[in-house]
Amino acid sequence: MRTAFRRLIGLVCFLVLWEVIVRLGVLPAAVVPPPSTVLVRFAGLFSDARFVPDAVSTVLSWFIALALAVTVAVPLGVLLGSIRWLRLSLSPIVEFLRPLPAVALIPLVILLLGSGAQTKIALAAFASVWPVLFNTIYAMGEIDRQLLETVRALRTPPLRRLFTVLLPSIAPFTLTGVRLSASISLVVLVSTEYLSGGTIGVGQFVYLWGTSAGRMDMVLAGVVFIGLVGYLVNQALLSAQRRWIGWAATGGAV
Amino acid sequence: MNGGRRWLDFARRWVVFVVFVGVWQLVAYSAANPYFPPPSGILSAAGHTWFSGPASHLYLSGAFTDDILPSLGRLLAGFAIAAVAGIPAGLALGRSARATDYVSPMFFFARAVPATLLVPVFLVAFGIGPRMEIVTVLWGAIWPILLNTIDGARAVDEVKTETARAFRISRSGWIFGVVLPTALPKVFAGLRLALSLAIILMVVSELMGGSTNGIGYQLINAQGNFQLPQMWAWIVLVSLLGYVANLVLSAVERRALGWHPGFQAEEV
Amino acid sequence: GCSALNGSSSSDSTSGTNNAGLEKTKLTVGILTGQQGVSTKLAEKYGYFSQQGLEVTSKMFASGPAAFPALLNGELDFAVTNYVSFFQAIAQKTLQAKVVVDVDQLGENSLVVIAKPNSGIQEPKDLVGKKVSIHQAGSIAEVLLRATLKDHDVDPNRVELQTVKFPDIPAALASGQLDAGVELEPYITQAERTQGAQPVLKIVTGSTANITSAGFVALDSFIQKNPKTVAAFQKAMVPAQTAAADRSKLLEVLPDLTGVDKDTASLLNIDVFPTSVSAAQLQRVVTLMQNYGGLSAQLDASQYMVATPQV
Amino acid sequence: MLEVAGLSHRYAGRESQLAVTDLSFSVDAGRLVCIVGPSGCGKSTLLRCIAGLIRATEGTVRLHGDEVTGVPADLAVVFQDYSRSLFPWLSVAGNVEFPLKSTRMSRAERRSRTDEALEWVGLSGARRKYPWQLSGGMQQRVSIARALASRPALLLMDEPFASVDAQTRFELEDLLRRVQREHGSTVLLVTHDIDESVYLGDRVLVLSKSPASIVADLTVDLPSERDQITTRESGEFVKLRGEVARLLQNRELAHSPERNA
Amino acid sequence: MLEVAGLSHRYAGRESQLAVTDLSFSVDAGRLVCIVGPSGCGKSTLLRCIAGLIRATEGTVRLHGDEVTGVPADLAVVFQDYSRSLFPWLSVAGNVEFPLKSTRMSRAERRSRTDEALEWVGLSGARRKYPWQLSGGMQQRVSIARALASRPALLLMDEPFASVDAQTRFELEDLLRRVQREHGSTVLLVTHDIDESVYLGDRVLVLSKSPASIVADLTVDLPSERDQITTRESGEFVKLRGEVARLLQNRELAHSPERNA
Ligand SMILES: Nc1ncnc2c1ncn2[C@@H]1O[C@H](COP(=O)(O)OP(=O)(O)OP(=O)(O)O)[C@@H](O)[C@H]1O
Ligand SMILES: Nc1ncnc2c1ncn2[C@@H]1O[C@H](COP(=O)(O)OP(=O)(O)OP(=O)(O)O)[C@@H](O)[C@H]1O
Ligand SMILES: [Mg+2]
Ligand SMILES: [Mg+2]
Repeated sequence: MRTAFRRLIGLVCFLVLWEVIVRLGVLPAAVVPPPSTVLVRFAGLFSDARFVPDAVSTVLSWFIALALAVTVAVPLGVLLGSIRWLRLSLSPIVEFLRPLPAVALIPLVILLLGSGAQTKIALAAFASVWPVLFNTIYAMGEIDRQLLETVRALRTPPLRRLFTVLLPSIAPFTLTGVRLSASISLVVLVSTEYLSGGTIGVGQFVYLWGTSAGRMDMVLAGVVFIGLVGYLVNQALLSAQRRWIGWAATGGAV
Repeated sequence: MNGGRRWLDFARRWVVFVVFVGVWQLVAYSAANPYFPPPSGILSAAGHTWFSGPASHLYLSGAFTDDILPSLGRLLAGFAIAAVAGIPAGLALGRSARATDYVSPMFFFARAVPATLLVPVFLVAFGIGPRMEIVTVLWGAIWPILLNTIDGARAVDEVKTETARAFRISRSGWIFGVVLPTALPKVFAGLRLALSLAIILMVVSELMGGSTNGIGYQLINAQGNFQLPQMWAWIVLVSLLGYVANLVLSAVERRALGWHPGFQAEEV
Repeated sequence: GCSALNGSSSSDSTSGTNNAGLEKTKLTVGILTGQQGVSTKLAEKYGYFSQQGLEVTSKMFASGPAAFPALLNGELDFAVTNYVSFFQAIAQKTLQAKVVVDVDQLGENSLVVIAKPNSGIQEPKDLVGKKVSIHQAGSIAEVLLRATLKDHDVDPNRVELQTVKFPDIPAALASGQLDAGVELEPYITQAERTQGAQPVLKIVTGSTANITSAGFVALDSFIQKNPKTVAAFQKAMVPAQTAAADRSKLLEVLPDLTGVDKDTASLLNIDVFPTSVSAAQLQRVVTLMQNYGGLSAQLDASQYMVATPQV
Repeated sequence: MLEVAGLSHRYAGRESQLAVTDLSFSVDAGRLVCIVGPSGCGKSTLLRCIAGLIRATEGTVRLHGDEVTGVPADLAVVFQDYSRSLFPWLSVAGNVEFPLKSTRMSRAERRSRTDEALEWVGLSGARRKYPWQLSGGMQQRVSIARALASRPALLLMDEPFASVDAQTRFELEDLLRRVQREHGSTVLLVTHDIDESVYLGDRVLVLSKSPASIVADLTVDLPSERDQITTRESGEFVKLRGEVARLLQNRELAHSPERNA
Repeated sequence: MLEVAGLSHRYAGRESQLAVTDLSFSVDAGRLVCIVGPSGCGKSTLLRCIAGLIRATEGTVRLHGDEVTGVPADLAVVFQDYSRSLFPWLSVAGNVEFPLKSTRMSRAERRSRTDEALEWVGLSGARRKYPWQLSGGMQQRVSIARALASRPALLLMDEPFASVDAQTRFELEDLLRRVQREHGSTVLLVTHDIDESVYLGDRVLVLSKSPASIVADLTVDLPSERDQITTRESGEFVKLRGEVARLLQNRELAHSPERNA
C-alpha cells in the first residue's frame, strides 16, 4: 500500500514537472505537448476504432516475442552456463550476432519472413533474447558452489536438478533479464512497425496518426500507452517473482 | 592453464565460427539474392569502402576518420555516461527500497519508449549533432546497467550485512567494499548487455536523422541506395565492433572478478 | 497469418464484372501514407478494382524501399515507391521491375523549402552557408534542391546539407537547429499553422516543374506472367487517379491515410495525379539523378515501364 | 568395500596447493572409521575425492571394487559447511525429503522416512521452518537428518557435530552408531574431538598436517555396545584417547599453528 | 561494563518464535564470560542483541551505562556462520584488514596489526589466498583474526573454535586469554564444549533450553594463569566442569533432543 502510494507520488511529481516545463516554454508545446493534452488524447485513443486492433496486434506480438525469447534463452543460458566448451565455441557467433541492430535488418527479415507480424515478432525476439541469455549465464556462474556440490552428492537427476535447484537459484536474476527484454522487445516491435509498416500495430498507428501529420500529442499518447502496457507487464512479472521466489532477498523492484 | 588447453579453447572458439561463415558463403552463393550477398562479396565491398585510400594513409579510405571514429566517439561517450550514472544509481536504489518506489513507474515508462519516437523531442532538447546521438545511446544503454546493478546490490548476504555492521564498516567501505563487489558479476552482465545495446543505438541514432556521418548513417545510406554489399559490409563492421568491444570488457571483467569461484574458468 | 496480429484491411467486394481471362484476381499492393496513397484508397472505395475483376488488399508501408523485400518475395504484387529509390534499385540490380502506374507528380507547392519568416531566405543564394535539411542523402529532396541551386548558379557544396526527416523538420526549425528544410505536405501546412514557418523557396519549378515522384511498380517476372492482370490494374487506376485530382474526393480518404485533421486537410497543397505512365517524365527523373543524385548508370526509362493501356 | 590407493590431490590455480599426498587405506563394509588430523590438513579434500565430487590428481578410489569416477550411488554426505549446503527455498522437511524424491520411493514412504529422521535429530517441531530461521546447530542437524534419511551404504560426515551442544552431541553419537549398525552402513567421519573419534570409531585414522598422509591407523578395541558414561571411563578408551592425542601432538613436533597454514 | 536487563526477543514472521526470554545479567570490564546452553536455545540471538544487530523485542542492553541501540563502537564479533561472514572477494589478509580500513589507522599500522593477527592464528602462510581456497578451520581462524586485529573493548564470539582440531583449539584458547588480558577486553564467548567454558571463563552462564533464560551463573575460581594440562587436572576444574554438565543435563530433565527443537 505504502509502495503504491510512493509510486503515485513519484509519477505525479514527474507529470507536474513536465507540465511546468512546457508551460514555462522551456520546450515548445508543439513538439512536447503538456501531459494535460497528452492524457486527454490518451483517453481518446480507446474510442478510436482504428487504435484498438493496432493495440491488440502490438500487445499480442509482444507476448509472443517475449515468450519466444524466454523459451530460447533460458534453456540456452542454462546450457551455456554449465558447459564451458559449448560456451567457448558459441561465443564468437553470439558476440557477432548480438550487436546487430534490428532496425537495419528489417528489409532482410521481410524478405525472409514476409511483411506481416512474423517479421516484427522475429526481430523483437532476436533483440530480447540477449538479456535473458546473459543474465541466465551469469546467474549460473553465481550459484553457490557448495550448493552445487550438495546436489551432485545427492545424485539429483539432471532434470530434477534443473527444476528444483538451478531454476530457483537463477530465477531472480533471469527474471530481471526478462524484464529488460520486455522493454527491449516492445521498443523493437514499435520501432519496426513505425519504420517499415506493412503490418498493423501501435507503431504504425503512431506513424500514421501522429508522425505523418506532425501531431506530437498523438505520438506521445501512443507512447503513454506503450509505457503503460510495459509497466503493467513489469508489475505482473515482479509480483510473480515475489510470489514464487519470495525467499530471495534479491529480485528487482524497478 | 597450460598451452594445450589454450589451443584447444582457441580451436573450439573458431572452428564453429569458420564453419558458420563457410555455410553462409555456400547458402548465400547458391541463393543469389541481391539482399544476401555471399561473404566474399561483402569482403570485396568492404575492401572497396575502407581500404581504397592512398598509401600515405595506410590505404585507409576517408571512411575511417569521417565515419568510424566519430561513431566510436559517440558510442563510447554514451556508454561511459551510462556506466558512470547507472552503477552508482543502481547501488543506491538497490539498497533503498523507498527511493526505488518513487522512481520505478517512470523507469519502466522511460525504458519502454522507443527512442525513434522521441526524435523530435530529442532534436529540440539536445539539438542536431553528437549530443542528441549520445543521449539516444544513453537512453537505451543505461537500463541493463541500472537494473542489474540494483539486483546485485540487493543480493548482499544477510550474514555479510551483519558482519559489516558489527565491524562498523564505514559508508564508503560498505559501498565499495561490500555492496559493489557483491553486485559486480551482475554489473558486468549489465555492462555487456549495455555495450551491445549502445552499439545498436549508435547505429539507430545515426539513421534517425540529423547525422551527416557515422557507421549507421553510411549503413542506411547504402541501404537506401541499394548498395547492398556495402550495407552488409557496414553491418559486419558493427558486428566486429561489438565483438572487439566485448573482448575488451571481458578482459576487464576477468581482472575484476578474479576472486570469483564461479568465473574462474573463463580465461581464454 | 493471424488476423489479430496482422489486421485485415481487405476491401472490395468480389462482385467483379469481368474477371474472365485474368491470371490473378486477388492482389496485394503496398501503398504509402499521404497523397500517394489516395488514388488506391479511392479505387477501393468506388469499386474501380472490382470493376476490373480485381480483389485488392492494400498494406501500408513507411516508404517505397521498405516494400521492396515484400515485392521480391512475392508477398506484394504492386508497390508504390518514389522513383529515385526505384531507379537506384534498378541501377544496382536489386530489383528487376517496371513502373506500371504513375501515381503522383509534384506540384510547385508540393515540395518547397520552408524557413522561419525572419530567416532572410528568399532566393537560392540566400541558402549559402545555411543549414538546410534534405530528408535523406540522395532523396528527391536533395536532387531537386541541388538542381534548383545549380539553375541559379549557386554552388550546392556551399550549402550545409543536413539529413533531418520530413516530420522532424518543423521542430528542428523551431528550435533553431536548422535554418531551412525541404519539406512536403502535410508538414508544410502543419508547420505554417503551428510553428509559423513559411515556404520561402520553390524547387519544383522551371527545369524541375511537374516532376513525377512516385508510382506503382511490379516485378518483371510478375508482369510477364500476368499481363492481363497488370493491364486490369492499370485500367482500374485511371479513374482512380482522375478522382484523386478532385479535392472533395481526395478529402474523403486522406484522413484515413494520415492523422491530419479536416481543417489542415482542406488547406493542403494538392499534387498532380497523372493518368498514364510517360517515358519522358520518367526519363527526366533519371536525368536529374544522373546530374544531381550520383546515379552513374545510363538508364533508358522506356525500358522500365509498362505503358498504360488505352481504355 | 572402500579402497583408497595412492591418493594425491593438488588444487590447481595461481596458489596451487597439495592437499593430500599418497594416501592409501581400505575400509570394510559396515565399519565406522573416524578421521582426525590438524586443521587444514586435507580431511575434507579426502572426503570429496571419495565422494567423487572432485577428481583426485593421482591415485584411485574403489567402492565395491569399482573405480569411483562420478558420485557413486548409495552415498550420502554431511558437509562441513552445513549452512550453505541446505536449500534456502525448501523447508526443513523439504530439505530432508529432497534426495528421496530422486528415488523411486512412494510418497508415504518418503514422508515417514523424513519424519523419522527429523525425530532422530530432534527437529520434528521445526519441520515447516526454513533453514535461515534455524540456529546453527539446528541447521547442522537438518543436514545430518538429510543424510540419514536416505539410508546410505556409505556415509561421509565432515565434522557433523561441531555446532551442537555436548548433550545433543552425545545423543547424536549414539544415534549414529545405532542407525549405522541397523542398516549396516559404512561411515567415514571427520572429527576434531579426540574423545569422539575413539568413542564412535571402529578405527581411527590419524592424518599428518598438510599435505595429509596417514600417521597411524588405530583399531578401537571397545565392545560394539557403547555407553557414554561407562565406555568413556574404561581403561581401553582412556589409553586409546591418550594415544591419538599423542600422535596428533607428536607428529607435528613442537607444533605451532603458524606452520600448518 | 555490560548490563543486560529483562531481555526478550521474539522473531517475527509466520512461524514466530520466542528465542530469548527475560534475561538479565551484567559483566564487568575485562572479564571473560562463557555462555553454554542447548542447541537452538537462543545464544546467538542473545549475542546479536548485545551487538545491536537486532533490536530486542523487550528489555535493554547497556554498555558503559549507555543503552545499546545501534552497533556500539569498539566491538568485534566472531560469527557462528564464519564461512559466510568472510568476504569472498578479499584475500585472507584483505578480510582481516577490512574493518581496520574504516578506522583512522595508518597503512603501516594496519598492515602490522593484520600480520600480527594472522600470525596468532597460524595463517601467515595463507595471507594471499581467498577464503574459498581455505579449509573450514582456516576460515574460522581468519574470522577470529579479523576480530582480534581490531583490539575490541567488547568481543563477542559465537562458537569460535568449533571447526578447529583439538591441538589448535588449545593454542587458540590460550591465545584468546592472553590477548584478552593484554588489552583488557571483555569477552562473551558461546561454546558447546563444557571443558572449554570452564577453562576459558571467569564466569560460566548456563542457559536453559529455548526460549533461553539463565539457569546458573557460575564463577570460575581458577587462577588467572591457566595451563592446558595442569589446570584441566585441578580439582576445582573437574568440580566445575561436572557442575556445568549436570546443570545442562538436569535442567532439561530426561532431555531428549525432540523437545528442544
Ligand atoms: N578450493 C580450493 N582451492 C585451493 N585450495 C584449497 C581449496 N580447498 C582447500 N584447499 C586447501 O587444501 C588444504 C586442505 O583443505 P581441507 O579443506 O581438505 O582441510 P581440512 O582437513 O578439511 O581442514 P579443516 O579441519 O580445517 O576443515 C588447505 O590447505 C586448503 O587451503
Ligand atoms: N531469523 C530467524 N527467524 C526466525 N527464527 C529464528 C531466526 N533465527 C533463529 N531463530 C530461532 O530462534 C531460536 C534460537 O536461535 P539461536 O540461533 O539464537 O540459537 P543458538 O542458541 O545460537 O543455537 P546453536 O547453538 O544451535 O547455534 C531457534 O529456535 C531458532 O529457530
Ligand atoms: Mg574440512
Ligand atoms: Mg548459534
